[in-house]
Amino acid sequence: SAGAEPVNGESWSAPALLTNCKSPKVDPRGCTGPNTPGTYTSLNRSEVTKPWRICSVLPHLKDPTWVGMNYGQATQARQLGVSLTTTDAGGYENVAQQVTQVEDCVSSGANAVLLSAVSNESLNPAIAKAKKKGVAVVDVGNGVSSAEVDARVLQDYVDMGKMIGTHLAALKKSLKVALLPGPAGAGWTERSRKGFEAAVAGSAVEIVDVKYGDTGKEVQLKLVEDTLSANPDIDAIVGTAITMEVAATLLAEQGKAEDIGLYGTYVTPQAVELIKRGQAKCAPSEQSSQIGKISVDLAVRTLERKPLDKDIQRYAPEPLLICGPKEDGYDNTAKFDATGSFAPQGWSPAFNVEAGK
Amino acid sequence: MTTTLSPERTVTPATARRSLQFILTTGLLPALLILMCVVFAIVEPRFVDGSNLLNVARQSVFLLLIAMGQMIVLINAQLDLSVGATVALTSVVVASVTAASSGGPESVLLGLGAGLLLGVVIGLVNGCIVAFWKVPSFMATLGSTSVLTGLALIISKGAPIIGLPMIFSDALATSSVLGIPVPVLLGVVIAIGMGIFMSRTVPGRNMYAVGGNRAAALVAGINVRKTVILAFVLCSVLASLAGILLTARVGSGEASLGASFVMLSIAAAVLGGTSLFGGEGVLWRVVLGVLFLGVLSNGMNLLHVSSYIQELVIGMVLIAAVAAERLKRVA
Amino acid sequence: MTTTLSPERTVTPATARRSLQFILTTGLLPALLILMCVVFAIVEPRFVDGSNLLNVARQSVFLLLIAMGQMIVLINAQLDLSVGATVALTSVVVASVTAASSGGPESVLLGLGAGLLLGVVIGLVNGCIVAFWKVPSFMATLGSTSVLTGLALIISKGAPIIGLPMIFSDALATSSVLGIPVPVLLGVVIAIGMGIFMSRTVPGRNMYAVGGNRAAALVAGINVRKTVILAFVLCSVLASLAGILLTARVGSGEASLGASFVMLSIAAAVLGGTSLFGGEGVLWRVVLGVLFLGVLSNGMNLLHVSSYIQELVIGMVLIAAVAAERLKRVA
Amino acid sequence: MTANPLVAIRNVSKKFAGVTALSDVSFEIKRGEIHALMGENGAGKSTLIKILCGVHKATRGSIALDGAEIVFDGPQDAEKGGIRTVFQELNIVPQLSVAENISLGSLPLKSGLVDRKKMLERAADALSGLGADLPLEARAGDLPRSSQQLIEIARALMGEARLLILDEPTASLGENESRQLLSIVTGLARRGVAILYVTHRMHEVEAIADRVSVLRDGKFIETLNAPMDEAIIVERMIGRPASSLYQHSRREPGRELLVVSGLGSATLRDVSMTVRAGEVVGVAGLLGCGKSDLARACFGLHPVQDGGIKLDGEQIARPSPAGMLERGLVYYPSDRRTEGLVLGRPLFESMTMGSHRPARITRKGFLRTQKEYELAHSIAEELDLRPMQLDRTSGKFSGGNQQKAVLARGRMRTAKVHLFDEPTVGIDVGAKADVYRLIDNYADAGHGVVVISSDLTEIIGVSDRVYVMREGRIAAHLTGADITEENIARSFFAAAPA
Ligand SMILES: Nc1ncnc2c1ncn2[C@@H]1O[C@H](COP(=O)(O)OP(=O)(O)OP(=O)(O)O)[C@@H](O)[C@H]1O
Ligand SMILES: Nc1ncnc2c1ncn2[C@@H]1O[C@H](COP(=O)(O)OP(=O)(O)OP(=O)(O)O)[C@@H](O)[C@H]1O
Ligand SMILES: [Mg+2]
Ligand SMILES: [Mg+2]
Repeated sequence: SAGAEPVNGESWSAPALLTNCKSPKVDPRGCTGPNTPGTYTSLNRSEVTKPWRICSVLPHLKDPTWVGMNYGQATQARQLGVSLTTTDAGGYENVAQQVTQVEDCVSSGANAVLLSAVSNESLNPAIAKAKKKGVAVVDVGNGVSSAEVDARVLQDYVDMGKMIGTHLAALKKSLKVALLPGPAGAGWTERSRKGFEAAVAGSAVEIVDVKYGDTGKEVQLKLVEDTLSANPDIDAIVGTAITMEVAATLLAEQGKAEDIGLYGTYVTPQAVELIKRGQAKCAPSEQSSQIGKISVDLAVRTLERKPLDKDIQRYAPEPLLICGPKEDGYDNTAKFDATGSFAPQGWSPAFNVEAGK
Repeated sequence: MTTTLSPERTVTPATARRSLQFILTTGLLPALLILMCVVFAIVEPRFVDGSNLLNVARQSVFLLLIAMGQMIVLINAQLDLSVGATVALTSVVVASVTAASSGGPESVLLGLGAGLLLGVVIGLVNGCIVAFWKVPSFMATLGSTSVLTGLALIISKGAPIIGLPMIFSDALATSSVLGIPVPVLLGVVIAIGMGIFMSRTVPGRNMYAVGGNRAAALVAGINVRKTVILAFVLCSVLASLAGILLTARVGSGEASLGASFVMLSIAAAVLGGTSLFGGEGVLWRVVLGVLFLGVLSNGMNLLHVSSYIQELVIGMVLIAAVAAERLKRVA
Repeated sequence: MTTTLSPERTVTPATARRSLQFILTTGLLPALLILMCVVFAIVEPRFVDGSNLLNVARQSVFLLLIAMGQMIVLINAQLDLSVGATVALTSVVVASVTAASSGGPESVLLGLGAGLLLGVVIGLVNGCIVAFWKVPSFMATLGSTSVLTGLALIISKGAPIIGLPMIFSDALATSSVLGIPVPVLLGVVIAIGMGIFMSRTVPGRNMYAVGGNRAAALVAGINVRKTVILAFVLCSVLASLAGILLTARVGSGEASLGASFVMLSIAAAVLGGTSLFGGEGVLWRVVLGVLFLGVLSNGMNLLHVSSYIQELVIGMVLIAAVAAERLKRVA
Repeated sequence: MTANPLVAIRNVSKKFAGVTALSDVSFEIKRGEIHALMGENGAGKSTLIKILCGVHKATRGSIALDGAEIVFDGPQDAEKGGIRTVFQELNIVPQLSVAENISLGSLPLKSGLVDRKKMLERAADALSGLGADLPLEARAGDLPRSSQQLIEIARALMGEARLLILDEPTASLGENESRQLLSIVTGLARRGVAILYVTHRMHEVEAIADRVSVLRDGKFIETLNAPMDEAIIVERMIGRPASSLYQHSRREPGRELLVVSGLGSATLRDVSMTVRAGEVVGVAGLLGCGKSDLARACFGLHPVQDGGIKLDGEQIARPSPAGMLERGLVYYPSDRRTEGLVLGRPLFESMTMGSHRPARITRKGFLRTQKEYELAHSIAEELDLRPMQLDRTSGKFSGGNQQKAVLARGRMRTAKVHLFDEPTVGIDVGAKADVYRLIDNYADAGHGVVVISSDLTEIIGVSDRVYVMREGRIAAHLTGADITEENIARSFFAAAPA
């Protein structure tokens, strides 16, 4: 497939945030809490004793975040010579479908499940069942509240929301902000809202409007237009990456590009491009393809019983706040390495990586 | 006449004729289903594993319940687009209620009661809007989908509702009787009950009359409104039951549960020979329709078919299966 | 007779009677729409801002195009659930084609051509499945939705397709003629054209006959298949056009574009008095239906109504509006 | 008979939006009498019946049953009151079996469940009482209209009725079934059941009615006692003395316009027929003999396996309705509601449907709506269609007037051959004469006309030649003086003369 990395089976290392889920300061449900910066080091292919069979269960494969995740997972599976099959639920509304896919995966004889759950809670029984059958489960990308998972690799969207919120609060300017966090009722939407609200609480940033809506572009387009009509005096819009994409054109069209700053709760390649061009200001990258790589490696580590660190159950690639030239003094776009976040141009999702190739 | 001469020769055409006969009278669906199972079993032996088959059964129960309800409504020449939202609201309400309960065995009953009661209320509202206000059911239930979703979001505040007592999931999702999981058992019992209801009781038969020719039913003295309302109530109650079982299965209340069942339930019912225009539909064929969709998706997952291709295949199979049925009927 | 005596007295009942007359003959929708606009304008003066009104118009064009197509199909007693997937596939294809083009003015034509051609093909396929294979359109287009979505995902590989030439967006989204944005202008022109087509041409009139009584149309010598296929082609082409304009507006090709239009387009058409059972529907009322939905949602957004509540309100308004129309007709 | 009548209709009026269907109608129905209700198309007969059985509510006036004023909330209330009705429009559920249709609304029960055995027995009994033999488990929708009519009658005859209302029950029945029905009706009346009977067939009225009430333009005219004079009834109905019903001018038949040879299909066996220019060819036969299918085969609505169809010298390989109309063959369907009209659209649209181009009401591809309406209007005037508000939806017109709109079809285009399938179903005597005049005029103009009918007097009245069909075959071919009721009836049953 286009853009696949060379397979050499060598170990690699990358900066990461590590969390001990059993530490008293950490909430064991979902393992959220303080973390320490460190490094994640991958296995070497020679350390892998079996052609392990791993399933990845994704919410969908319709946007760059999850395609990037697939890219990272497929790449690392090839590096380690394990088999990886990917299924997706087709959207966040398909909870039952995802439960089914986890079960299908277990009954197909997999050794481990990489679970990117569509819901924080709803996969817990399926996880319990998989664990009972002796299948390793790694919580990837979205987070589940079950304490039974063997390991976690994720950027909590609370942290993502918090990251952009903290940044805004740190500007120490009084800002009127409209928040467009994403589809109503989706776990990640509510979590990024929660993080953002917590971060700006007590600061000079005021949230004047919150509007939910699907991440379909036509929906966000309408939402931003109405938000602008409803709040002509806002200073910033904080929204999904799709919000940023549609809002940049709209603001330019309405001649408000100078007055209203655009911020995101996550990024897509297009959103990064907008930040680079100065049409948007800042947004955090969760580094999804990096998450993908670590998740496969962690699963194999679990199966091989070679933990990186017995005390650390949760790893996250160091999240990045990408800011562009428009945000005076914060421009870091030159340093941004997109390969940690997205699949290379032209990458087709790999649904089936066979072992030993 | 020639049987004594060469048994092999005559047996074959007779069998062939009989199986052709079977296909022509009972429809292609059973034949297609069997064919598909055989193909999957050959290509991927794990498909016929006991545990996998049990999986398919367990997964199909929710769709089965909802598709049965949908069938009943379709037979009345109506449509219920709100089954998905009913599942969602039921999930949220049942989770809220049981989470606030003592957690003892009565919380199972409490949850069941609250969920089914909700189903009755939703069905009554849908049914009355259709029967009294004469709003076409497509629009009525499109509207109520929106209302129910709004309610589910307001109650849950967009977050999953946790804290269901363990006993709730144990009783309604994980426990099994004689090796058969409780939800599957429930599904089978209800399917049999509904089959009898639709084919052998007066309200059931009246539904066929109302859906087949409303005016005729009216002048024959059938209470058309009551019949239609009853159909919506049955459908919503079945959807609520699916919502309860799903909630037990996923262990939390979710406002996003169920949306995918709307189109699937209609597809399964129509695949099972139910007419979209009313008056026609048999329960056991809807069961086959549900199994067909369940097996197709399970098999493709086992064969690691890419989800993009799965979309494509499901669409084509849906069209082809219905077309084959139609063309057969014409021939 | 009494006019000279007390003008106020007689004018009032006359006006009242005339406006009642207007409501009774043209339906409640125009009255409701005006009422809603007045209320919004009073509560939130920003609503009547020129820029906001232009907003509403611009947002509504996409739905308008699709709802017009849906109306045409509904008049034929069919339904097109694949309009959303058509928008998505068109978006992906048009973006791929234009991104690979030179970027000169001809790329606009290339994109338009490719998109509309795709619409024709999709419509032909849908229409032929319905007309020749006799698959009910609900199932046929449910299936083709799945197929088209699969194709869009396969082509786009799950990522947006970028690199559209600037001129494409400039020409089809941002430019305006006499202060009216090009998409709005296009929408108005097409609405007028479709209005004439449906009411004043033979194929248009035939659609009402086919939808009203298919057997009678056949006996009267109307080519029923051709008529139905034409309806699907028109619907898909309009959806494709909406897809092209949306792609120009958002500046990239997206496989997730358009899903929200399926139910909305049906709701708008029915709100505008189109019958779900065929044979009834007038274009200008569908325009009102679209504006109604557009104004309702825009107004609530301006009033900062929470999205949860918005869901609830839209559902209730949908049911109430259709019910009011029905009850009025009965009275 | 007791002092107060079974039903007393007092000053009943009914207004629909735009039309007054009944104004101030009063008359009485006694126990055990056969009371015929007569009137032109649109006179208000069906409306009155629908009020009697609770489908419509009267705008004014009252109805007393057994001296007590009644208000029905729906047909089920009327049924409880012992009023059974067979409506003019068929009311069967096509998807259900014959037996279930007969028991519709009163399924027999055994321990809470439907008793299928009893249901079948009941249906068999009810049908054999009518002398009909229908497959009890067949889908009712697959049967021809006449069988469906029998199902409805069987349903109404089941159970205890005090008042039996029959709205043109014989309109789509053959001679045999009609006769059977009439004798059942007389039997019921003798047992004390009151019968309200609507028909446009004079001889039926003469045969069975004790009294006749006449409506004209929604007004009650008079109740006449038996014995009755046909001329007087007709005069009361149409408000002027009746003219002669059948016109039959002498013509010389010209070239062969339609030649059907050796047609074979699921229901037809080696059927050959010739229709020449300027002649009217009648096709008679019992219910289900295939006479309709013959016409439908010529028009491309009924698939054929063997044989050929030649229209004006041209061999037609695969007939289709559009193609046959184009070539000048017009088929007038027998069931106006299912195949004739678009009930939810304005009536004029149903009249011009499919004929916009041949009727020259298009210009450069656009419809000239004004001209379209004028054309429809002028043809409607010729046919005396009432009311003349052609932009009302088709469904709101009375049965007979709907039929006239279907017959307008041949005037919209240049035609050579006309196939009329039961052209006067539900048409009143006055209008019947108009239809026969229309048919005769076509023949005079050198067109070929085929009239398919279950009404023998009609066949004899209009035809130059007659084909009699039996079980899908041509059983007899009669010309000139041979066209008599006895000859035709004999061919219904006997083997065809060699
Ligand atoms: N539902 C309706 N809405 C409006 N007008 C109606 C309706 N039903 C009947 N009418 C009108 O009422 C009048 C009487 O109709 P009705 O059907 O009672 O006539 P009829 O005597 O039964 O005629 P026919 O012999 O043709 O059946 C007609 O002018 C008809 O157009
Ligand atoms: N009593 C019946 N039972 C079953 N099938 C019947 C019956 N009567 C007619 N048919 C079927 O109807 C078809 C012939 O119908 P067709 O309409 O041509 O007859 P018809 O002579 O016009 O009768 P009708 O007087 O009912 O219009 C055949 O398929 C025949 O099998
Ligand atoms: Mg009548
Ligand atoms: Mg006939």
